Amino acid sequence: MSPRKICVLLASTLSVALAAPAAAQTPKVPGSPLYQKLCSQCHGEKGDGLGLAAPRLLPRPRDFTAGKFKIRHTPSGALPTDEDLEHVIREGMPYTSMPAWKHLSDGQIKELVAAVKSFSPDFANPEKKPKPVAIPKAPAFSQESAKKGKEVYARIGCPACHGQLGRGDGTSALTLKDDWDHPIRPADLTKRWTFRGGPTREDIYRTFTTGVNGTPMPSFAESLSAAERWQLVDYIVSLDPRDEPGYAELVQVQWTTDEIALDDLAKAKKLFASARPAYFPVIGQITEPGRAFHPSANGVTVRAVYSSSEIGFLVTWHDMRADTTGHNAPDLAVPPEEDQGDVTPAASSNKGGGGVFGEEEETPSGPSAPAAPANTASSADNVFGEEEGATATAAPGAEFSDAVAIQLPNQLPSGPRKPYFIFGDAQSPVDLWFVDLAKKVATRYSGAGSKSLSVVEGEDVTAIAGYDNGEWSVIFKRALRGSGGVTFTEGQYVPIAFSLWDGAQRERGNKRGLTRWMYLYTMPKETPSALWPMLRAVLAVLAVEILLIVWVRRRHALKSQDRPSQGTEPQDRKVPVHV
Amino acid sequence: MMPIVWWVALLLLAVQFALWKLRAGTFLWTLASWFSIYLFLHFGFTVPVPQSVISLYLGITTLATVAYVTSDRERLRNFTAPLVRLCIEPGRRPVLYGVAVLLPALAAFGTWRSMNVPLEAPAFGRTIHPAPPDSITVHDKPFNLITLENPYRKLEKSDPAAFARHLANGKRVFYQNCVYCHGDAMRGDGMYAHGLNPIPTNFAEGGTLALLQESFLFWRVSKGGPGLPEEGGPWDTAMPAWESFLTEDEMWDVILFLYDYTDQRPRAREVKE
Amino acid sequence: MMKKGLAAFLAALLGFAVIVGIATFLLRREYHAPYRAPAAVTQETPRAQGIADEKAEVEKRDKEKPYQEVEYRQFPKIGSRVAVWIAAQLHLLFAAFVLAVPLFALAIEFIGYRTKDRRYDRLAHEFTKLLSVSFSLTATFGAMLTFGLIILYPKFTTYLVSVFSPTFLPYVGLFFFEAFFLYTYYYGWGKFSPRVHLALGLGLNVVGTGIMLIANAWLTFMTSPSGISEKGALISTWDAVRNYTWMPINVHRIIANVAFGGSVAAAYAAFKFLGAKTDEERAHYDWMGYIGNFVAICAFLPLPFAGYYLAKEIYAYSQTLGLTMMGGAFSWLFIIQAVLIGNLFLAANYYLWLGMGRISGAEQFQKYIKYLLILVATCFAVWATPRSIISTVSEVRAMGGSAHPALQFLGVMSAKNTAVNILILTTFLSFLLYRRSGKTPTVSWAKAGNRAQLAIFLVAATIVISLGILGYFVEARVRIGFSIPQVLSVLFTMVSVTVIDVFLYRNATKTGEVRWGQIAPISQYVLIFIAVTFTWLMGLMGYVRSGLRQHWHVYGVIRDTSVDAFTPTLGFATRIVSVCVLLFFLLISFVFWLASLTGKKDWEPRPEKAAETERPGLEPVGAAE
Amino acid sequence: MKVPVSLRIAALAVATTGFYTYVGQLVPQKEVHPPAEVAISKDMKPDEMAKVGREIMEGKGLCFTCHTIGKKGPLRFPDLEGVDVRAKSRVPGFSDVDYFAQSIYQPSAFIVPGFNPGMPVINKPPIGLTDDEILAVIAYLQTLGGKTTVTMQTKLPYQAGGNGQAAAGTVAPPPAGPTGGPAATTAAAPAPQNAGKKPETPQNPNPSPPQ
Repeated sequence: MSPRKICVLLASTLSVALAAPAAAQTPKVPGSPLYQKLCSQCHGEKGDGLGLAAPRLLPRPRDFTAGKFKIRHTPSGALPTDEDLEHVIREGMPYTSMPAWKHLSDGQIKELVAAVKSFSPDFANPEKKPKPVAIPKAPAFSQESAKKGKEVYARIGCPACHGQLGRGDGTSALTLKDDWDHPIRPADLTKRWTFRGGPTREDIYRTFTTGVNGTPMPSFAESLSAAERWQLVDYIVSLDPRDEPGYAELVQVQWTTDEIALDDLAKAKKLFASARPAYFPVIGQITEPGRAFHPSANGVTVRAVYSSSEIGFLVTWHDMRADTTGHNAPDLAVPPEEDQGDVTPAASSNKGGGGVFGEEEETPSGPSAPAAPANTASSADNVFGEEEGATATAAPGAEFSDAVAIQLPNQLPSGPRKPYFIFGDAQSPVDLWFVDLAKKVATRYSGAGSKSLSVVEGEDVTAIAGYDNGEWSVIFKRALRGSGGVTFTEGQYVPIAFSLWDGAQRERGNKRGLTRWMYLYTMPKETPSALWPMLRAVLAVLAVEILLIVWVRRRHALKSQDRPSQGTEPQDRKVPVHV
Repeated sequence: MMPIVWWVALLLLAVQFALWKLRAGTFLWTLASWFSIYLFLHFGFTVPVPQSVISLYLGITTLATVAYVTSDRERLRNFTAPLVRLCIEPGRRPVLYGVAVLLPALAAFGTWRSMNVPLEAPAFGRTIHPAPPDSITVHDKPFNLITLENPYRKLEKSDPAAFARHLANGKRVFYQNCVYCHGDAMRGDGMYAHGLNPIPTNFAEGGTLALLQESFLFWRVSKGGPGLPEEGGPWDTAMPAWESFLTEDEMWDVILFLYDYTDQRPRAREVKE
Repeated sequence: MMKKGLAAFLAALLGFAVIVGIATFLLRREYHAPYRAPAAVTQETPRAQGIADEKAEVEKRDKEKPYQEVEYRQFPKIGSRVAVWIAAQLHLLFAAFVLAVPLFALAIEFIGYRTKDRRYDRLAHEFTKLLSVSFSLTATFGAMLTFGLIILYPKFTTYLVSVFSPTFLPYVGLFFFEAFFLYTYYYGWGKFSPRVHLALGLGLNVVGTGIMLIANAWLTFMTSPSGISEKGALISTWDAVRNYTWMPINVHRIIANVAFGGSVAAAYAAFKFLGAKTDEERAHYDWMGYIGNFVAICAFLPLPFAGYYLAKEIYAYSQTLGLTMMGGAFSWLFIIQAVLIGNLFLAANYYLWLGMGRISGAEQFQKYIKYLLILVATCFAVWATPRSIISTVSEVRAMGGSAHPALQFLGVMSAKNTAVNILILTTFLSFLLYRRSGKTPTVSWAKAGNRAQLAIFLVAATIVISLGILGYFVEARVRIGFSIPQVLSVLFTMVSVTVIDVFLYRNATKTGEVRWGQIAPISQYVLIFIAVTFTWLMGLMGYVRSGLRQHWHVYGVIRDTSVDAFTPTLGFATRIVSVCVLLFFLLISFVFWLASLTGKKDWEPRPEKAAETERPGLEPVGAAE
Repeated sequence: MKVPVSLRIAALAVATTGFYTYVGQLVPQKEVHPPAEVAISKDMKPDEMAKVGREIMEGKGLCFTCHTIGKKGPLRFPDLEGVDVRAKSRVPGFSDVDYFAQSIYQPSAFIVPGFNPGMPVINKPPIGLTDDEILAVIAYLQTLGGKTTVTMQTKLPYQAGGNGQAAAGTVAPPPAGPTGGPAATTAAAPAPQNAGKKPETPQNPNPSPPQ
């Protein structure tokens, strides 16, 4: 055990010891000062999930008064154990606004657990005392089991929400609501790192066993045997071996001798098989007006190749539904009221396809007034802001289509200066390759800021796109030297960024998911072999060594011959002093 | 907890002491000193020294070592004696062969490593806290940043109730806007922090807020990433120019809240003589 | 003997071939037509123009070959720039040697004349021996340079001639007198009365300096033209001569020439020492090397200040030019320079320490060497620390910027000035220790004197270091001013300590003797190392002086529109410098060899045996150690 | 196995030069080419002008040898961040365009307080921007803190009215600047910044009449 660990251990035990009496002294009112400081902003001062921030969060913060908790070791519908609550506080819920409170001491977390429990009378009810279910150790993963799991997956109706290939694109995906009538998105089963309860096989098994309270995700403790549940787990694990995202900074553009032809998507995609995929995090555009607090996409995978004359990008991402009606463009205006998450009940909506925060009328106060937190029950269940079913029926006629854009600097930056990451700036514009997936035709925009986008005429960039089971694949192609923009050459770093629009969430214009500036690197056509240089180094060192040893030995031999006859020691030599 | 730097320094001193105690020969001593300097350059700094500078310094060290060893005949003999023995004495053959194999192997490894450097995106430094301009204009109102104070700071003493209202408003502003990047506990770990570079500022550690004046924060909050000077690398920073979302009061309130939540005080203005 | 001569000749030929081979190899690898931006709408780029001109030229020549004024001609294979570069560099190196050696030969002769010590006279003669061949080599390369310029850069040469034609006659006249004085001085050694001979030497120096001043005018005019109208028409030749950088270049060159000449003479002595057959010879050449090196280092110490003067005048002439030099493409050149100068200091100190080996009783000072060395190495490291560090992405990320939080303090002027001053002090201290070896003062105030010296050293070091540290806390304008007290305190230390030392060791008892010749042979290699480094340094600084003009022949007046108008990479420049240096040493060793012939007897047939017996004697004694 | 002295010396010389050459290869290798000419046409829009202006400032104009954008601290030359704001009020009676034009054509006419003179005349060699290029540069400078108002058709008072005699050094400055006419006209000589130091050096064959 390292000294550092010992120190931490000591410190934590000390703080527990010190914190314990402090906790004991706090009056037994619901919550606690620590809860009020750390948690009330989202979960509400009364624990009702209606904190200040709640209207702009998705999924919504938990309402503690209902006693329904997602991640538990107890049967479906039951209360969680203290350990469950502690675990969630400490680890947080990945890819939600619930952070991991790792820096809190054990005592503080215990205090928070007590506070959370104090909001629901159920915890005081001895009849409802949670009885944890045992989660066995996971059996070894096997492909066979995964194959069987696939059958189970189809049989019990998982695809309805999670989609055929588990990408969260089931037919009912967009209509799902939780017990509070808040929209909720089915998990993308190919991205285990986003699982709220954790990415391990035990975690997934636990979710199958206990269900997720308050959501449409049921428990399969009754309907499936333990073996079947493990098969299901294995199937999910087999969908994507990664349990963490492994975000990239750089996409390597692979050299190919083939021609990049875009007549057939499946065929074109094969070209990219050898290219190393780079997975970039996508976040909401929350910097400029038209904010998207919770974009649909949370990641985009990019592969790229270049041939002697062209460069091609394969951009793939998961989308709950292909929205191919309507239109989209990067310069569509987003009304300012959509920026505001604080919503009052909307009277009605005019068009189909409501976004999470879409179409609500703005509070009259605007940005200046301290808007009252949405503390009426009606505001809470109106995040969609329209009558139920609107989203479901909106599918065929959604106003905005899905779209994607690659953003490159207009000129290769010579120093650190890059264009502003949101569509460039006046001094260094960007080159935007945009594809409206309703038309599936690439358009080039020149951007000098999100308010100054203009279409560039010409057909430099071509694209081909397709949607398959929850995944969009778009291939962009351009000549290495285009009529404008960056000229791609071997061994070159170029900043690159991506934007994704989900029409179903009414994303358009600046309301979108985006990446920051990443880099693409055009790999050299050939990687030189290290063998020859290594061999040369070895031979050179060896030669010097041998020469040195031989030299030393010969000198030594000479010396030992000379020694008896003449003194070569310099001290012995008589030298006349020259003055 | 002692930083690694001190451990390294201590270790090197201990080695020197041990060599002195053991009356180590010139060869051993020189070699140990050379490697000590190498280790010190590599590990002796909390922020690692770039390889190019290490090579430069090691080159100078090597030159100096050669000068030291050869500047006296006795010293030179002492230095070379172990090497000569290694080359000559039959008893040391295994060691000699070992060295003879090891050195080319090291050279080959070095060559291989230099040719297999993992690919990295080019990175450029940016100034984290660039100097603010003298004055800015927010919502068409000029502000002199040199003299600017938080207008509500004085309420802390004069009118605690009003101050609390401002704090509450600041809290609302923070949790509706800033929390996505700066995080619930202001540790710079909001739900979108993983997608950003530069990463959002961590206000919870003492190295940021406490070193800044509120006028600096007002500049940063109102003008955001786009308002940074060139050296601050504004092109990557996702910090919005909050003047397009928030009123002046809201910005001051959120600044009050930042200090209050993290239990820090703004840096006092230096009194100019 | 014949055989040996033939072998030496063949070896020289081979050496020449090897260097030409290296040169062509290097140039083939590097030299290429530069990339130019695409042609403009309003105006063609110089390159496009250059290519078009060339093409037109060829076409015309094909047609009828009328006389045509050309702007440029190309030197085959290596290109015009490199051809002129090498010719100019070699010309300058030999000229520097020819100008410098009479300077200190005269001084040494004068010392010999005053002290009546024959040893000095012999030494001065020995130095002069190297002159005559060097002189003709200088003239040869000068002619090559002139023809090169006329043929390769006719338009530019015509312009220079139009400005400087009045200076050519005096130049040629002085050149004639130079030849006159040089040969009478050399051949008249011991034939005239000492006073007449000294007067001849003085004349030689005056004329030589005059030549240099005129030539300097031409080249400084190219960097900082004045005395001309905006369109370049000559207004006043005198103003063109005394342009901004003329005087600083004169000063800088005289000092640098002395340092360079001293180091080459020391290298000659080292060469003779290593080949010496007798102890007397060894003793003599040891001493000669010591004197040559002493001259070199003494001249070297004020050189940085002359450099500051030059840089200041460049800034005064044009800020753009100054910033190009210190900030732009050439900023890294000064890191290379720091490496060279650091090496010079290290080598100079090292030579002094080795020199203690020839003094019995110097052992007491051996223990200080370690600390002196640490000082020198530290200062060297500080000086060579670049301001903007080359680093990879992950290193930048780890540092949180391109500046290292600790090292950034070493990259600035405050640190460098301090390092240089401490370096000079340390070298001086080394010299002082060397001087004291084997002597014990007898004066009554010996202890007090020692303490005073120590105090002066400590005070000076404190001033230098504290001003250096203070420099971080004050404004740039104040900081620049700090270098003056730093330099002054160092100079004061050197003067006052020397004065005290002279009196302190008057009538000192000798506890040990200087045994000339009894120095480790490696020291002689150090002298050669110093000479090579000096030569290389001169080549490098010559490049920056000349390259500073970038794409101008005459800055701001005549644009360089040839294919060579770009500034090559430092790597390329260092390769050319290396080729020049190697060529110079090949030629100078020819000069050394010629000089060694004068002492030899006239050829007469000898029996085989004699040659046999001679061989062991020729084996270098020093090499055995 | 004894190596002759001459060979040893030769080896030492080669090794030493080799070492320095190696050091020379370690530093960043950058070729500096003569500045590229930037295409300029008379019908450029303001934002195009600004873009071209920036390129000129980076390349041919050598502006960033001395000037910076967005740098603080002790500087040799004024920083240009937000310069347009200052340009509007720097010299009474001058618009920002007038001020920029004066700074470029007659840099010594007005020196920003706290700085030393040292800027060369930009429309003369060695930099020698054309009038059109200078317009583009002004267009860019205006974007630093303001909006571009100049067009390619803007006539600056310093331009030599299209007769190609701009280099004569006798251009008329606009209504008297703060330092007056004479100071401004001496600025047209080759080494203007030192006009006072070596008065006889920069000979102006055609001294302009004081305004």
